[in-house]
Amino acid sequence: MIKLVNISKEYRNGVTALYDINMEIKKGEFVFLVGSSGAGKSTLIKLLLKEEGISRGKLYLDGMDITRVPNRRIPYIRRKVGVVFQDFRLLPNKTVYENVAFAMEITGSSPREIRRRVPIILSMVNLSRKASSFPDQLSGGEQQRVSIARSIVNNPPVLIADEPTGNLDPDTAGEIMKVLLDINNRGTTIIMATHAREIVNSMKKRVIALEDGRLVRDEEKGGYSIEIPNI
Amino acid sequence: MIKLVNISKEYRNGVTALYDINMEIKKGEFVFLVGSSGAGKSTLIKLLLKEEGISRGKLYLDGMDITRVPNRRIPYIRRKVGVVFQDFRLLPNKTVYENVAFAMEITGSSPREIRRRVPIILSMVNLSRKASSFPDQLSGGEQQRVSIARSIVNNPPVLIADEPTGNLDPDTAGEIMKVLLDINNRGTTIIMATHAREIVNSMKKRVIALEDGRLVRDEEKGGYSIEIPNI
Amino acid sequence: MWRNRSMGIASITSISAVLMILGVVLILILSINNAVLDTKLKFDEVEVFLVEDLSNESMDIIEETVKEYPGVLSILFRSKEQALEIMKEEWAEEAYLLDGLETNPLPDAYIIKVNDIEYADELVNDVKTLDGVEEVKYYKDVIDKLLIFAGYIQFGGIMIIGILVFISVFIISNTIKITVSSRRREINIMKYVGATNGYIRGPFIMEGVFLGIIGAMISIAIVYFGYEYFYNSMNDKLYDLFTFYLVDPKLIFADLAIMFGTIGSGIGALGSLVSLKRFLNV
Amino acid sequence: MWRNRSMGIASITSISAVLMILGVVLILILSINNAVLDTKLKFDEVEVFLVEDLSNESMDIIEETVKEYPGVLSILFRSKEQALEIMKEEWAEEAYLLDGLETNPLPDAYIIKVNDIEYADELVNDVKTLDGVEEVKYYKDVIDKLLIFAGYIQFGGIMIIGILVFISVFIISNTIKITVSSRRREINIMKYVGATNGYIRGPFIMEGVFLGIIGAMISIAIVYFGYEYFYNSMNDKLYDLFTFYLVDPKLIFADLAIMFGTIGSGIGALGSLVSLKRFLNV
Ligand SMILES: Nc1ncnc2c1ncn2[C@@H]1O[C@H](COP(=O)(O)OP(=O)(O)OP(=O)(O)O)[C@@H](O)[C@H]1O
Ligand SMILES: Nc1ncnc2c1ncn2[C@@H]1O[C@H](COP(=O)(O)OP(=O)(O)OP(=O)(O)O)[C@@H](O)[C@H]1O
Ligand SMILES: [Mg+2]
Ligand SMILES: [Mg+2]
Repeated sequence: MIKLVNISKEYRNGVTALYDINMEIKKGEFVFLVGSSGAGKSTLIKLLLKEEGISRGKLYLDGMDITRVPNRRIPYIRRKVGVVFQDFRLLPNKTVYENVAFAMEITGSSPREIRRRVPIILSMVNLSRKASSFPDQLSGGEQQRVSIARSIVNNPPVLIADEPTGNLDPDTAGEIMKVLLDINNRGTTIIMATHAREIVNSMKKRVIALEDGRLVRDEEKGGYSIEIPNI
Repeated sequence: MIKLVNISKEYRNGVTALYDINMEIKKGEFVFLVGSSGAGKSTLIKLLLKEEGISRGKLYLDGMDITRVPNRRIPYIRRKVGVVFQDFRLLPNKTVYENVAFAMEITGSSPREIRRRVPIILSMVNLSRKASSFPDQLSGGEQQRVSIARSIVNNPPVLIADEPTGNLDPDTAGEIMKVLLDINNRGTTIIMATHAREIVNSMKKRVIALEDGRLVRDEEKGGYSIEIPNI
Repeated sequence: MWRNRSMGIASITSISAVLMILGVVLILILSINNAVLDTKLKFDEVEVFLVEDLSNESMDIIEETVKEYPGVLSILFRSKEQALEIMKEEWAEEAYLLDGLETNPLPDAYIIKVNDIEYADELVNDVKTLDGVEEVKYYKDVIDKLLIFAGYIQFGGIMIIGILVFISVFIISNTIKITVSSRRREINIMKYVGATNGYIRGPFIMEGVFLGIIGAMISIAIVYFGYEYFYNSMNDKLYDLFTFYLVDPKLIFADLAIMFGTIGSGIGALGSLVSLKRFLNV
Repeated sequence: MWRNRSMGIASITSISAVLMILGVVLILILSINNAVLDTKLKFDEVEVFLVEDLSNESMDIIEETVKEYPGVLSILFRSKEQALEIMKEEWAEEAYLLDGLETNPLPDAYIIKVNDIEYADELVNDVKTLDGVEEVKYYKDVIDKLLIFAGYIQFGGIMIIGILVFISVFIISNTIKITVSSRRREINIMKYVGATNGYIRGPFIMEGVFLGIIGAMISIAIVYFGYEYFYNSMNDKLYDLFTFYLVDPKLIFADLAIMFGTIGSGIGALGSLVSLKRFLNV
């Protein structure tokens, strides 16, 4: 599904955030991306989303080389990759409902389809009560759940989440993880950057660890840290 | 230091975020504010900062009634209360160094004092290398640490932190907690809203729990959840 | 909500302001044009004064010569008696002065009507050399001066319009740029969710055109009714001298409407497009 | 960085544009004022025509009566012969007509110079009734028409200036409002860190004044040099008729500079203040 070959990323101000990353993520996998603050997790995600250019190396999505693509093709790539941002990125002038519906509108879904699906998704993330609130009337965790709802509403083949549980209490976080696992079971490939040690350790999924921009660990059924979790 | 008497908060759109809250926090205390997403933690913090008006009840800071104060006095109240925001709130046009220095400038610190103190604070939060970066050139965790540096640079008598470790890996979070403990030991009162179960459980500090806008637990040396942590 | 409304008002105001000034300058130029055209028509004759008691032959020669010229509309003989009558009429109040004349000191003359006085030079030069012609008079100098003067004013007006349009496009594209820039985050988010450029651009261009048309409508209303009021009040007071040349508001309304509408919506659309460009490369 | 620069340019442009138009309208009004003033001065006399062979007594009475009026500067006798001489001079080319006169048909007259022709009505009415006065002529009508006409133009000009200033203040305060609104977050953050309103306001007002002054400087330069060029080129061509009344650019430069500077920086400061107000209540 996703393949990175010798990818490096140097920002314009000279900071090298990623060195020579190689990885391959198969269809339907669930991958945790871990690493300390500033390790390069968000940068890696930005490369997958074509938000930042790739300095060196090759990037493949679904067998296609998307290392460099013309601007006008980027929207179509992004539609294949749902994303939950670390800073939510909700449209401030739209309600919760509209923020989610909007993601369906741009892909040309019918109004009927939208009216049917959006409430289902909102109840999955436990936000039915807040459907007509605006983002600045929501708590941090509620905004994050809107972001999650928006990212999965189009059933994208790949879902990337940057610390989707960062602002959530353990219970809500657990529910969100159930949602993610659920759509993963239905075939969606998931990449999740996280600091939530407990979640990583309990899920026993593939773990890729970055450290100062380098890939230092890639483990099936891994844990948050290097020491093997006690059985 | 801080006293809340029968405080309620109803937002303009009719959502009641806090019901009848009573608490007293003494000088030098370290208090965790816990509760699920949307419980009212951020709302409580906004009231303490005079960011939102108080619907009912009385609020005292340092013996003074600050339930209602004229606008022009608010800045002086805020200088007594350092704050780390859930969404960082850094000035995008200023570098890391300038963002921190700025908080000293407005309180009238001398340039010499500023030049001396800012680097010390930045090294405390492990950001010396990023002093001349702009906020959008930082990772989420790095931005959060800038926010923390700014909040403590003026040595405020009270420090309020809204999920200061939400975007941090456990190691960095541990360091931040050490910093907070350190300034708490020097006499600063600290109120920290958090979802980090491990941190709350390991610190054995006072825990105040909110649930749907009500204060449901106020425990010395408490844990994140109600069950007593195994000794 | 508030932000957009305020910026919308700003855009509309700048567009209206510019179009209003454009309208005023336009009316001014049109009126001056009118005046120049009319003056040119009035001064469309060449007077050929004849020596006293000219022979019929010489008169025939003159007539023939003149008639050959292209651009000559008619040639008329005016006897000295007719000339005196006309003078008396023109002098009105002071005609009593002419009553005291012993003899009629005025000469016989030919009055030649021409197409365009500007091209009468050759005719005049030729006729001057003919036998029996005492003097040839035409108002070339006056006309020339007038034309140059009108040219200056028109040039000035067009310069002002040019500068204004430039400034206004700049202001408006800036206003829209600011609107867009304040929605930068919004646009970014749309792009990250997978919206195409066209999808994002659409509403902005619609908005630009919409603002432009509203601005145009406001300015048309103000310019038209303001000018109509001015025009009527001038006519009431009968300042014929000046108002005679003012263009009739009714005649220019349609032109104004089309022109303002086009310019307004054009500026709006263009402004949106230009200002969106830099934000779409995300 | 880019955002601020662009908005700064927008503000400066609007301020300059407004001041430029203000300058042009001002110069126009000043020039028209000049022309009116000058015309009024030229038409500052009342002609009192006398019956033929008036007695010295009657003439004395007339002189005495006239001299008593306030506003009368001088009274001069003009004999019929002098009148004819003057007429001949004035007629120049057509003076030959007068040579044919048998007798001098012109009347003797008194020429009364007055302070202000507008207040000569009473004088004229009184003098008319005096013995030996055949007719009194003055150019009240002409002047009245001229004044009313000039009044219209001035009124129009002032209206345009008023509308423009209003529009410009609106545009500018909007531009600054947008600047401020785009810095809303920044202002909020400052407030949350404990900055006082004064601390936050300072730089914005400084910026407003700064933008205003730059705008003023640009518009002064353009208006002044543009007008000077126009003025000189008009003078070169010797369109005395018109350019005679144009105000000298050198005379108005200082006034323009002071006026533009004040208005520009005032608008800037006011715009900042007004637009900041709503954001400071956090
Ligand atoms: N736009 C940018 N320009 C320059 N440097 C940047 C930029 N964005 C990130 N960086 C730097 O690149 C490095 C990696 O950042 P990244 O955001 O990928 O970290 P992260 O692993 O997501 O950290 P966190 O867990 O704190 O979110 C950091 O040193 C950061 O300062
Ligand atoms: N400005 C607002 N207007 C209306 N309702 C609001 C506003 N801000 C918050 N709320 C509502 O008030 C309730 C409490 O929100 P608050 O932000 O205090 O929660 P929280 O405990 O901080 O949650 P989280 O852990 O997710 O940050 C929520 O239901 C939220 O939707
Ligand atoms: Mg990150
Ligand atoms: Mg919160």
